[in-house]
Amino acid sequence: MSRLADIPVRVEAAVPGCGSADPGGQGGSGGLGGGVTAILSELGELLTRLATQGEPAAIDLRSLPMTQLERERLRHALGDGEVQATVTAAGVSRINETGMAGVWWVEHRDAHGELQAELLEVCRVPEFLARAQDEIAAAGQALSRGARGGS
Amino acid sequence: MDLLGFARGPALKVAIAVFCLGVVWRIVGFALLRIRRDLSAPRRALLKTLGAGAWTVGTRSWPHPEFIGRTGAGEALGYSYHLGLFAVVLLFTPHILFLRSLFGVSWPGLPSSLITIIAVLTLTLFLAVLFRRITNPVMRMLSNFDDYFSWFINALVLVTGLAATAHVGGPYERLLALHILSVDALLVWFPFSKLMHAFYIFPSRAINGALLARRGAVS
Amino acid sequence: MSAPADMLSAHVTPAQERAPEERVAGAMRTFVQEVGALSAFRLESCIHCGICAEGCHFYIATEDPKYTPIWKVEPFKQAYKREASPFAPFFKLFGLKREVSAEQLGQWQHLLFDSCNMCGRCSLICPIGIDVAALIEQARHAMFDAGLAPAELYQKAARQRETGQPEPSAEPYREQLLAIGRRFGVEIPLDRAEADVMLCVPRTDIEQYPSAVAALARVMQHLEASCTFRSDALVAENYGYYAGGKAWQRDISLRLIEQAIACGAKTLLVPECGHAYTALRWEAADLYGRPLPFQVRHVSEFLAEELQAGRLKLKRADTGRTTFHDPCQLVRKGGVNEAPRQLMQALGVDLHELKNHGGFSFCCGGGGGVVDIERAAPLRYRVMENKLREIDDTGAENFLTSCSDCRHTFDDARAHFGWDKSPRSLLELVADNLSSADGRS
Amino acid sequence: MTRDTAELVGEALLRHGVSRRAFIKFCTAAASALALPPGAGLAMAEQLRQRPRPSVVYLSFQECTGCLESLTRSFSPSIEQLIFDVISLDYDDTLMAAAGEAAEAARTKAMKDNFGKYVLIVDGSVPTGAGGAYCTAGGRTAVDMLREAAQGAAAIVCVGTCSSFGGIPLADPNPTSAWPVSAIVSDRPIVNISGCPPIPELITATLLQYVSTGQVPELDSHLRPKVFFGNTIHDRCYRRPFYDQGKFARTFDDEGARSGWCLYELGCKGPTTYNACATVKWNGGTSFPIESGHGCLGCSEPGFWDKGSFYAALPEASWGKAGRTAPHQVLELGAAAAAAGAVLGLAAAGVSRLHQRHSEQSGDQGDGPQGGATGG
Repeated sequence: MSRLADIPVRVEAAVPGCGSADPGGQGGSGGLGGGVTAILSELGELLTRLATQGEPAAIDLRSLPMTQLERERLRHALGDGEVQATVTAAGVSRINETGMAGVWWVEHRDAHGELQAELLEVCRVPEFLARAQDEIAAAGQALSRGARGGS
Repeated sequence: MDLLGFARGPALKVAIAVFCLGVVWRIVGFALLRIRRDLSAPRRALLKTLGAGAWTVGTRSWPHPEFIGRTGAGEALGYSYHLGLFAVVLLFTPHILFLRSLFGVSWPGLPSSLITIIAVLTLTLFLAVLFRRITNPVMRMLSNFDDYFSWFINALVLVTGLAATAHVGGPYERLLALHILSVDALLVWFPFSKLMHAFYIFPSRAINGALLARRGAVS
Repeated sequence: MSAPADMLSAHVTPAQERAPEERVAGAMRTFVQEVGALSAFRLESCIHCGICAEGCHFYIATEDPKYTPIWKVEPFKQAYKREASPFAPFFKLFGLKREVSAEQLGQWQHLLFDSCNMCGRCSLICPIGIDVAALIEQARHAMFDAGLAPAELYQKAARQRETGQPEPSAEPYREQLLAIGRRFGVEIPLDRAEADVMLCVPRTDIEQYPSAVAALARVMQHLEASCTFRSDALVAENYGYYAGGKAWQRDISLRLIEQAIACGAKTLLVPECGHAYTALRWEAADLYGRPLPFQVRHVSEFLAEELQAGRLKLKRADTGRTTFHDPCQLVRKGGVNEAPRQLMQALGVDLHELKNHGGFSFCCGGGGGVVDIERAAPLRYRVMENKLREIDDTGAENFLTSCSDCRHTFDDARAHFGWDKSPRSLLELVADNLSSADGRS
Repeated sequence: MTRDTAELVGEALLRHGVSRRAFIKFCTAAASALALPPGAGLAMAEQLRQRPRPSVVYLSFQECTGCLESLTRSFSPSIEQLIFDVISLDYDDTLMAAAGEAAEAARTKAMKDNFGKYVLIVDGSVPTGAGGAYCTAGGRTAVDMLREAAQGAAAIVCVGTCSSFGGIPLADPNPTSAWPVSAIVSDRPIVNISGCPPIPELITATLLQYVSTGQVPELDSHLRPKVFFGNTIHDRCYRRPFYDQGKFARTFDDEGARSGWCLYELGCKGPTTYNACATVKWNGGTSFPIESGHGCLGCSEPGFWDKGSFYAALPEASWGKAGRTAPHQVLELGAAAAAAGAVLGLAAAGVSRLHQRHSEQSGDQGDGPQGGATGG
């Protein structure tokens, strides 16, 4: 066995809707795959709560192992929204609004481009985009110092 | 050593030793009592007699048509939980691995989920059997500690086994340890109890069948 | 030939003369003494499933759990576990099995004698294959040695052992037998020095069914068989067997054995009496201590053999729709199943079998000496109802049997219930229908 | 730095130019690894920024440095961020630049300055044999150093199976009389992050959570954070459905193995092993042993070296010493017991027969032949 690729490993789908054996992803409910349908219905509930009580929430996608196919189904179901933000802070983060108002697809990567966290945030605007009080204060002081120095 | 190690190590050894010792002790202890030669002239030749004895081992497994109406249901209940037990004990993969490690032989098993269903059914039958023993006046009168304790210890093995498979009631290794400990207890209890009928039933039928056949009577 | 007479006498005293502890000790000693590997195996194997109850007509009729066959030996199971089982030291040391009490044994007298016909049906239903009836027989031995055999059986056995007659009679049986011959015009072969076949009769026949005695003589005459009765051993029954007195049973059997040997018989012919067959055919050799030097045949077997050999020729008998009661000791416990049916076929009997027939037949209710125990009568009648119903259900006008104890029991029931049927003896039917092609009869 | 002037995490972050967003991201990743509710990352970030940076002392005893290797390979949060921003790693003889007396001095100073406040991380088991001589540093034994360091520690985090449960050094015959930390220190909160090595994310996430809340997480009976050690590998294994269907690989290269079937029969210890391998996985969530075709060894469990072969299926009887196969031993044991049983049985039957003969001779039952056709 000279190369890794020569090892004939095949993974058989044991769970319905999890793996290539179920290309349509019809059986998306139940099993380790989490299930797109379940995520969508949970999002629906969270949006209702946000609309009525103003309470933000999030779903951690890393805790719900999904196949590539399921991920695509989910993305397709949510669609694209108006905002696509890219934040560069200790690596790149992408905050994309989805077609469902109030649902944000948030992806954090580290400096090496490795995915660190992936969430579906349910909020008006992701808190992540806002700046901290002390940072703003520090910036204010810096500007003031600059203005004084410039005059 | 943890509980699991104890259960399947020293405790298992002791249990197997007690089991072998007790079973042989008990069988030798009564089989070597005197046997008088039957001096009456037999009606059937020896070979026919022995053949009829062997035949009775099978035929006595089910009541004669004359008796079915009164005993068929009870016997069916009895046999069905025995079959369930055998299926669970002999066809569950972890059990096969356990037996393989002890005896070096193995055979294919059934899907674990199917075994779980059988085990639950068997447990239900166990409860039915206990209910019957308590409510049937004849059985209640005949029953002694042996009957109830043998039931209990078998049920315990079933319940701990199910709990271990379902991971209910504690960490798996503790449940597994309890399961194996209950089996150890069963092995120790076995030779001193009615469970010995596992060894007795076939020879007993054969002897009865042969003695009746010797006289030319139906068995 | 046999053990000396003084060694044969068992010093059994009646119940009332013995202290309770002595009684228990005697019973347990006898039972434990007698337990060999086979009985031990039977006692070891029981799983308390209670199925034997469903085979016993005492339980079926009353639904009273105490009539469960294996329960009838419970004190002895207890004694075995304590005294002779492989783990006896444990049982004793930890007091796991209590000692049997005199009171307990007293209660068990009813179970072992009044409510057991020793019919052996339980031994056929047991899924483990335990011969429960064999255990009950051993338990009866123990009860006898405890002085707990029912008085009727005990007294009859004692008298039979002493005098050869279970009960006194106005005239000795020998005279009665000869009188029957005169009455029915048939020669009674008696006390011939040499004979191929030795005959005996049920005392029930002498007293109640003399026609059966005559029938036996007539059939033997027809067959031109070399045969004889012996004055010293006329009675076929063995009350020692019923009462559980093993030594007495042996003494009583020995009378017949000695006489059969004395006349050089090749065959000891057991008349229509079920338990006599068990006692002589299956148990006598063991009590005698060696194989018997002659064969033992029930009269129906003997006649069936003669029929096969072409020596017995029969006319067709018109008995109408007929059924047959299989005596337990002959059929279930003795294997004499085919012979009576061969005879009935030769007689052209229109046989309609009972629902439970052959090896599965219910006992008439009188077996095991029960018919002789007066206080057992109410229970016996209760139990018999099922049997009578089975006979009625065949729609038969007539029914036959080949045991005079059964016959007596049925006739007793006829009187009690005002039943419309009376059993006929198969032997008598044969005797009445001997083919006269050769000019005889 | 002293207690009074301890720098806040937020200040340190600003000083190093780590923005709030970067820190939220870091905490979100940690919360995700800890399986905390999704909103907890943000809350943790805000809390942490207001807390002083804790001093951390890292002691290594009988160990192989595998645990530290594992820790430095933590992907999220990474060790660099952790060391510089959240904690103040004041002593680690492997990582620190200082050596010799300077290093020991740094330790003493950190322990003195932060007495009662620092976090003590221990890696490796503690030998007690030969007066502790099997493991010394700067002339002091491991037991000594541990006892001293434990006195001022707010909490002790045991990294790896050796410090948690004794690990390899404690395995039979345990020549150095090695013990886990919990056997030596009992008056300080202890958190065990077991594993050989432990999953790096578990170490960093546990530290982060401790720092942000000041409280040890909820622990199981082996003092491991329940959030990571609450389930068995088997519970969360993607091959579990094959177990339920009864589809098992029987060798490492049979059709079952190629098809990715359950490795139970090949000795996988997943059902008795509590760890997060099946969910957090290794190398930044790339894979874990079962995923690459090998059964779980059970490395995060106490005594795992002494639990028989890695390749013996779980329910197999454990019959100790190698060299004699179990069937052979069963045969021997069974035969010996059966022989003893036969002797006892013989004796029992003999006694019963003697008893019977005796009572026959003395009893009132007539002598001579006994036992009817149905008797005996």
